[in-house]
Amino acid sequence: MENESKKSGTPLLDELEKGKWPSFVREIKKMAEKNPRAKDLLGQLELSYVDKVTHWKHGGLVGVRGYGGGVIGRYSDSPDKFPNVAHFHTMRINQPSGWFYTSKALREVCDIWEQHGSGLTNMHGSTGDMVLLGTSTENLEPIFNKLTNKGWDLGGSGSVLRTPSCCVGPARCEFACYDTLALTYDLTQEYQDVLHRPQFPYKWKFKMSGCPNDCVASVARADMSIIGIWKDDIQVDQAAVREYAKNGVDVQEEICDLCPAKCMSWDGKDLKIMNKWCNKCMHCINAMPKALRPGKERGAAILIGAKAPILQGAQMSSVLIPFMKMEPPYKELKDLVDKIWDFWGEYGKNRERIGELIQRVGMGQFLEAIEIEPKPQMVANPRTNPFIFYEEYFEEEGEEK
Amino acid sequence: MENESKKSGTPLLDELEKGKWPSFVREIKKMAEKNPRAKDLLGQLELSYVDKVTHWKHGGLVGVRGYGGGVIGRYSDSPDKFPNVAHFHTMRINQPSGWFYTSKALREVCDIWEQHGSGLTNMHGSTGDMVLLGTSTENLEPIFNKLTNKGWDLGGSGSVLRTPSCCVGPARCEFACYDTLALTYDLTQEYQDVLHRPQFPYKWKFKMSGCPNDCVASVARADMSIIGIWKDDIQVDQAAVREYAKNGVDVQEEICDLCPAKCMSWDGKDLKIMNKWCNKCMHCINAMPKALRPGKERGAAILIGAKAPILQGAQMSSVLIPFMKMEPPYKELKDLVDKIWDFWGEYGKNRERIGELIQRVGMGQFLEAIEIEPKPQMVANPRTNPFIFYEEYFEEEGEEK
Amino acid sequence: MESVQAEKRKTDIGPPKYEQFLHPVIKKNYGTWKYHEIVKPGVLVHVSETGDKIYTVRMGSPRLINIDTIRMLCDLADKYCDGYLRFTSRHNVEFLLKDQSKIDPLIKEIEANGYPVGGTGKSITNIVHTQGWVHCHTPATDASGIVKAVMDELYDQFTNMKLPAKLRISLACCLNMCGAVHCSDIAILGVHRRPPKILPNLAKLCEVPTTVAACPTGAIAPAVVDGVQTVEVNEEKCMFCGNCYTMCPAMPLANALNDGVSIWVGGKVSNARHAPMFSKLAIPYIPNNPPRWPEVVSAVKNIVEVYAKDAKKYERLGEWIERIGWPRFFDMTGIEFTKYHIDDYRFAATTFNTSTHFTL
Amino acid sequence: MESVQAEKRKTDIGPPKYEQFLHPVIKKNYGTWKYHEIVKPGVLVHVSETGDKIYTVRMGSPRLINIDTIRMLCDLADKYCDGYLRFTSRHNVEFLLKDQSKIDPLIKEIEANGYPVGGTGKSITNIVHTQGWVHCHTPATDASGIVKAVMDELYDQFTNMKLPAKLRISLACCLNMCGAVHCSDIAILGVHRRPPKILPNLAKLCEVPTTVAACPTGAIAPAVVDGVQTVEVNEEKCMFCGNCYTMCPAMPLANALNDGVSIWVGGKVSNARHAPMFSKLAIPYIPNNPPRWPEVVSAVKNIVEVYAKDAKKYERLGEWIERIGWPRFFDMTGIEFTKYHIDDYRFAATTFNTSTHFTL
Ligand code: SRM
Ligand code: SRM
Ligand code: SRM
Ligand code: SRM
Ligand code: SF4
Ligand code: SF4
Ligand code: SF4
Ligand code: SF4
Ligand code: SF4
Ligand code: SF4
Ligand code: SF4
Ligand code: SF4
Repeated sequence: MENESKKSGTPLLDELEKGKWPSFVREIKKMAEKNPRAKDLLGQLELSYVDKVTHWKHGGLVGVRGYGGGVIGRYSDSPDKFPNVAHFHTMRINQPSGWFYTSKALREVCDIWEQHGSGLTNMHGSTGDMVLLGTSTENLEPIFNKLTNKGWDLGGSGSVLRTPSCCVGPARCEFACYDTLALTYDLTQEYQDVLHRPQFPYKWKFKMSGCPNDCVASVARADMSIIGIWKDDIQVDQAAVREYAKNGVDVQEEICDLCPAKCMSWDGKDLKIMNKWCNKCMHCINAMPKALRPGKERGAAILIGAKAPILQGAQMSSVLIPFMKMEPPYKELKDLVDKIWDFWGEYGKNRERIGELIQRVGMGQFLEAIEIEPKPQMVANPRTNPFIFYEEYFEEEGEEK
Repeated sequence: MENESKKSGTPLLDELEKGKWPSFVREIKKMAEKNPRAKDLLGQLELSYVDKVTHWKHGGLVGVRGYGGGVIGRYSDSPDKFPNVAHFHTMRINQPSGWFYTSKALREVCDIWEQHGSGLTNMHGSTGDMVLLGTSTENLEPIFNKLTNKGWDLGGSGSVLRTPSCCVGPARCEFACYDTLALTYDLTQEYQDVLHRPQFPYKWKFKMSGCPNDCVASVARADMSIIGIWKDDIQVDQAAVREYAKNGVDVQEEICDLCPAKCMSWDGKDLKIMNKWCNKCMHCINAMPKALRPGKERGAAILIGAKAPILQGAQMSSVLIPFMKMEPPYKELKDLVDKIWDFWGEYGKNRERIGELIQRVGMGQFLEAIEIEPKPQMVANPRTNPFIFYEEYFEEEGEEK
Repeated sequence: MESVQAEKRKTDIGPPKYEQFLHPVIKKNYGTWKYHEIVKPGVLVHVSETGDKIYTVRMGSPRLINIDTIRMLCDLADKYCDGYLRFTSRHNVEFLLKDQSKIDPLIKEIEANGYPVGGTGKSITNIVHTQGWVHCHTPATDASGIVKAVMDELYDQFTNMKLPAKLRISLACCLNMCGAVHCSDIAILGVHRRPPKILPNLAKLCEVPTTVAACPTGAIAPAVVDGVQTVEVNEEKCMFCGNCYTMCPAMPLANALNDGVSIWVGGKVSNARHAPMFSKLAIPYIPNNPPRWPEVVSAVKNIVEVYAKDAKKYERLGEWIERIGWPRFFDMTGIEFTKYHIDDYRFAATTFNTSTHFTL
Repeated sequence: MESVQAEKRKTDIGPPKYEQFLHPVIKKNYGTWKYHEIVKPGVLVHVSETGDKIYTVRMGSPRLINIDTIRMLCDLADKYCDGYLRFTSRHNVEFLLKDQSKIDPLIKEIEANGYPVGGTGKSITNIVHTQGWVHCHTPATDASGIVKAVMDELYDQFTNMKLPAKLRISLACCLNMCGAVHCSDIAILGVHRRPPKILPNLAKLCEVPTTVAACPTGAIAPAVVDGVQTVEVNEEKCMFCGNCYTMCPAMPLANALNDGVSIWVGGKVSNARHAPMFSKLAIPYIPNNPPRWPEVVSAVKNIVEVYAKDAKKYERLGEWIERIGWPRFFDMTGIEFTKYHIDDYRFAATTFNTSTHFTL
């Protein structure tokens, strides 16, 4: 059987070794030289390239003991041809905040994966996990035990809290308005139980970005997007602005004219900002990081409800809390999260994301249920249709109803 | 019975005789001095002001022989108190294009209405008709006969073509890109049958504006909005621009900066327009009518589907034909209208406006049915969701299905 | 008898052809107008390629006018305009003069009769409105009464041109929105706030299935009460649109205590600068307070004043709000933002703020 | 036995705390960074209030990497970075150096190993993508293969910074959109185009009611065929979303002849200048043509080139299109506009052009 894939060769995939961009085929091939799972993956993938369809069968529930997530079960539809990928389950390993590693820690993971898996990984999955790509059922438990002994744990899959992730934040970015790494770590620890054991109607994703540049694309991909912002005035170093101008930045055209709030003016000497109009887009700060910085009163905006298109069309998160201080122990945030999860748990249908539930019951109802005041920051514009579910009314005296 | 309303007085309505704006109460009161219908209307209206509800009963089908529209039946819910408005039907008289009149023609209508009705009118209804406000059933036929003898006809009501209307256009406006009055007259005459006899799923409104200023609000109120535009370059008289500048117009700030296409520049001498980017918003022309004029190659954009909010929320019309020459005998336009009406007649549900039908079946399907090419001008943006009803596909050879 | 009558009876003749109603100067210069100027509030001059000029004097009208008033207009037209006049798409009257010297005497006579001249340029022109208690069966408020009260207050905005841009107010007395208020700078909209009553004789007056189908939210279900066919309304699902009453007279919504008015802002129709926009909810509910609806009047006035003070030249109300943002609109006007402002109908998701673009 | 194991077995420990993985310079200057500069493509310097500096060298990665490659990265980290490294949110590798002089040697070694340095500033960085035929059960196309072919072609855009602004490409291999491509400058999305097949053993594998309920368009109905419980699909109503297959393995959609790729443009995530935007349909369908999908590659390249030539500085692809308008986008790229481009889903009406703002 092993011969099967050896004989076949991979003429189509070989084409993808050409070209300058590093080749995933080469990555698999190199592993295939010593790892039979990688070899059969290569063979099956070549077959997909010939047939133009996947050769993985539908799903399959597997996992480690006591956990309901973290492993994606996967079975080949051609186990006869490719016995070493008959099972080929993925393990999602919860990455450290900000994807920071030491070589030592990474090597430990590699060693475990060399012994028990395909030797192939995704660094990282698009949720943020370190993805160990392909092993068989009986290896799951040993891998898990070895990983936990080195300090690693599984990430999420299924109807759980998915592995939270964050931008590099204060670790290496001057724009961070709160500590994204600390918050991510804190929430991940706090909610270990719901991360590992399905207790939700569907998946829930947290993503933390330190500023409105949103370098983890939280607004597009997280049920709750926590995006750093500031409240007070942008900090301006006028001398540094002039320096940029001297070095060729056309402050009027490249900065003022592109400000979406049109709240800046430049007289060739001073850059004036009408901060009460600024809508925190970051553009001016991005363009002149030496001269401008976010204000000093910092925190985060909390947006809710992003998800992929199935079933209602994709959604971005929308503003729920325009500004919240973001400091340990994050009590205000956690109270909010708990309230939302309670509501979701009670009213959410099976496989209904929070963003869909909010649409179904109405944002107004949702806010009332979680006891949040409606604010104009929540909307791009107030409603245009007159179909208002008025709840207050005057009682008619002595009128029969 | 007549005494009833006389005695009661109208203390509430009297309050609306105060103030500087001309008073509709005074209009009714003056008529009430000699017209018993007007008198009882006043009485019943006062009662509504006391009770804070209408005192008109629900609907009622009345009309003139052979017509299915043009009269709105109306009955008092308190005929005992107000016998002269027991019936109080409205007649909609099709106004002339652009609401132009001679005193002679108006007086003839007044005389007929004095004899047979309340003596009260709306000049005009919000669809555009001359509205004769209130008469009884037995007067309908005599009024109709007298009006037609003077050259007038009824307008629309119910599931018919509603009375088309248009802006003042070339009669008194330099911006008109086609002859709105002529087209309105032509379509009204062409479609007399469907205007008077319900043959549609619901109402259909045409409104013609001579340019994108849209002075009949067609984009908000017409199932088909015909809005004049031009194709070539805006005509510029540079000397006249300079004249405006000299007289205090800040051409940069008030014109160039407000151009939504940002396609204008002003060097203090010449106003340059990158016409290929101009999106025909009219702003620059509006602001400096002595200096700028629409181009010479003129016609109209045809937009479709506006309506009031019941049931799906209000809609504005959207682009169907970005540019069509608009010249008698308007064959291209009429062919289009006929095709759309055929489609609507076949697929429209009862009380479904064309805009709702298009949403239900999809714009793409609709275009295909009426044989119109899709154009990017039709959309604010292409779809964002991936739920595409692909119709073309490759046949599988020898595969059973 | 039928055939005799049929001979005499004219049908389907359509309206009189407009050409016969055009002032000779207009007829001559039809389609050749070159430019216009606003001579002063309410007075326009249009100049033709031929050099000819036509002057227009615009008179404010309550729209509901009697035949004697029309005859008065005719007298003025005869005296000053060779017998020609027109009405506008917002129900004002326009007198067309070839002779400039007649403008002021005409205005004097119009004003003496109690009517204003204005509505041109950067002003508030006539309020497009509907029937209300004067003639309709479904209103949640009166139309003409509110219009009169509001225009009394905004009178000066009609007769001068001191606003940043045109400001168009419309009123509709129920959600059918005959005034097409959905694209107005300021819209006044009558609203019901209680579900329909169900009259005992329903099944006699209405088809039950049609009535059930009429409800956009599926709030109506067939029912049998005391052995009689009828319907029942799930009050939780009702948003008071009134479509059931339109279809079935046995389901009236009018409710003296709870009907009232909502205020909407920021719509526009023209393509000038910004594409057309829908009006958006500003104030969900103000009780009916006839005869002069003082709360409605002051709400409208407040919005106009805040706008007039803060907007830039040419900026329509909606353009102004777009620039300053909704948080500041609510802030500056002092209007309360409530959960009713947040859309929960079909397109709700498209109105949420999916950015950090806001002011605090 | 159970209890013995339970003692040894650790659970719910969560990930290692990030602090232990931070380079000492980063740890010391955590939260005190003052500004950054892009030294050259792929190289950043961040300067702290303390005066300390940390250099970053960003290396392009195919994301699917083997453990030997990871060990190679570790070796480089040991040699140049005191053993510290990180990955980015777009799956690139970042080496963190305190010593400026080590930058060039590091880059040399990275490149010698066959990996590029770049992806910073106004460039095209790594393509976020998904599993495709490598590991998933529902793909309509492969992921890594297309990414490789496209990045080969756009390689120079990764290694230099000559675009008007950042340009982010993403790929997802089915409508589940794990790559969250819906807000990308350019998105490549695998699409099915034939309704699901119904395998004979359906009722054994799936609950019929759940399967029926899974379809967003109501295309699935319960059925009995040859006396056996199953479902049937109304092909007219199917838009190939694949949700039925997610719920029921007996309804596969994969179809070698008809699966393929669609291209979407103009999305963005950041709030810089313009609020976040969804990507919009540019090309409805390109057949799967492995191993190198040349039609997809040239379609993407064409869009990038037209954009690069015409957009202004700082203008993201979507901002550029918003300025020039969709008619000119289709014109300039030569892409055909079809009825598929016109939305016909839930919010369709909100995407129609309700103005005369367009170019001809
Ligand atoms: C591995 C990964 C793609 C990758 O190559 O990076 C992935 C892979 C799968 N996703 Fe995903 N998703 C992955 C990130 C995402 C993201 C992006 C994100 O999290 O930032 C999204 C879009 C955001 C969102 O959550 O909406 C995403 C939206 C989906 C959906 C649609 C969910 C929805 O509500 O619409 C499904 C379908 C489902 O849940 O049934 C799905 C389902 C799947 C399944 C489990 C297939 C299925 O139908 O059950 C895929 C397993 C593939 C495999 O065999 O390994 N995946 N999935 C990503 C997780 C790696 C990690 O843990 O780091
Ligand atoms: C008289 C007038 C209001 C006015 O005071 O000016 C009017 C009055 C009525 N309209 Fe209207 N509509 C009038 C212009 C409009 C407009 C504006 C327009 O045509 O430009 C609209 C919004 C545009 C549109 O068509 O969508 C309008 C949208 C409606 C609707 C909602 C239709 C829809 O599709 O949503 C209804 C309800 C219906 O048709 O059942 C309606 C129904 C009615 C009825 C017939 C009441 C009913 O439920 O049957 C009203 C009769 C009042 C009465 O007793 O006289 N009226 N109606 C207007 C016609 C006068 C004329 O012929 O010139
Ligand atoms: C007479 C009338 C047309 C008719 O056939 O009756 C008319 C006549 C003119 N309009 Fe209008 N418009 C008339 C209703 C409208 C409407 C419809 C409406 O309000 O329901 C609109 C759309 C309003 C909206 O956007 O909501 C309208 C939007 C304009 C605009 C665009 C203004 C803007 O900045 O948005 C202009 C351009 C301008 O004024 O500079 C314009 C310009 C003009 C000009 C200057 C055109 C010309 O060159 O003659 C006319 C004199 C305007 C003035 O009053 O200052 N007209 N105009 C209507 C007068 C209504 C009234 O009694 O007050
Ligand atoms: C390393 C990384 C964060 C991380 O935790 O991994 C990161 C790091 C930085 N980002 Fe980012 N961004 C990173 C992903 C993103 C993403 C997410 C994505 O693409 O999926 C976005 C949103 C993209 C979008 O809008 O679609 C993003 C939008 C920005 C922007 C806004 C650019 C714009 O004009 O729209 C800036 C500001 C700028 O570059 O001027 C920014 C600025 C920066 C700065 C300059 C912040 C700083 O002061 O250190 C960092 C270097 C940027 C550079 O590469 O030139 N970063 N940045 C991510 C690198 C990804 C990569 O490997 O290429
Ligand atoms: S989101 Fe802001 S704080 Fe975080 S890495 Fe990007 S620019 Fe820095
Ligand atoms: S952050 Fe954006 S909105 Fe605020 S001043 Fe700078 S450019 Fe303007
Ligand atoms: S729509 Fe245009 S052509 Fe018609 S009256 Fe208004 S400005 Fe003139
Ligand atoms: S008509 Fe409007 S878009 Fe065109 S040049 Fe003038 S201001 Fe610009
Ligand atoms: S808006 Fe409603 S109440 Fe007013 S006239 Fe129209 S249908 Fe009647
Ligand atoms: S008022 Fe509207 S929502 Fe309420 S029951 Fe009637 S039709 Fe339904
Ligand atoms: S996008 Fe679809 S096919 Fe690709 S990994 Fe995600 S679920 Fe699988
Ligand atoms: S692919 Fe989607 S639309 Fe088609 S039957 Fe399945 S669930 Fe329904």
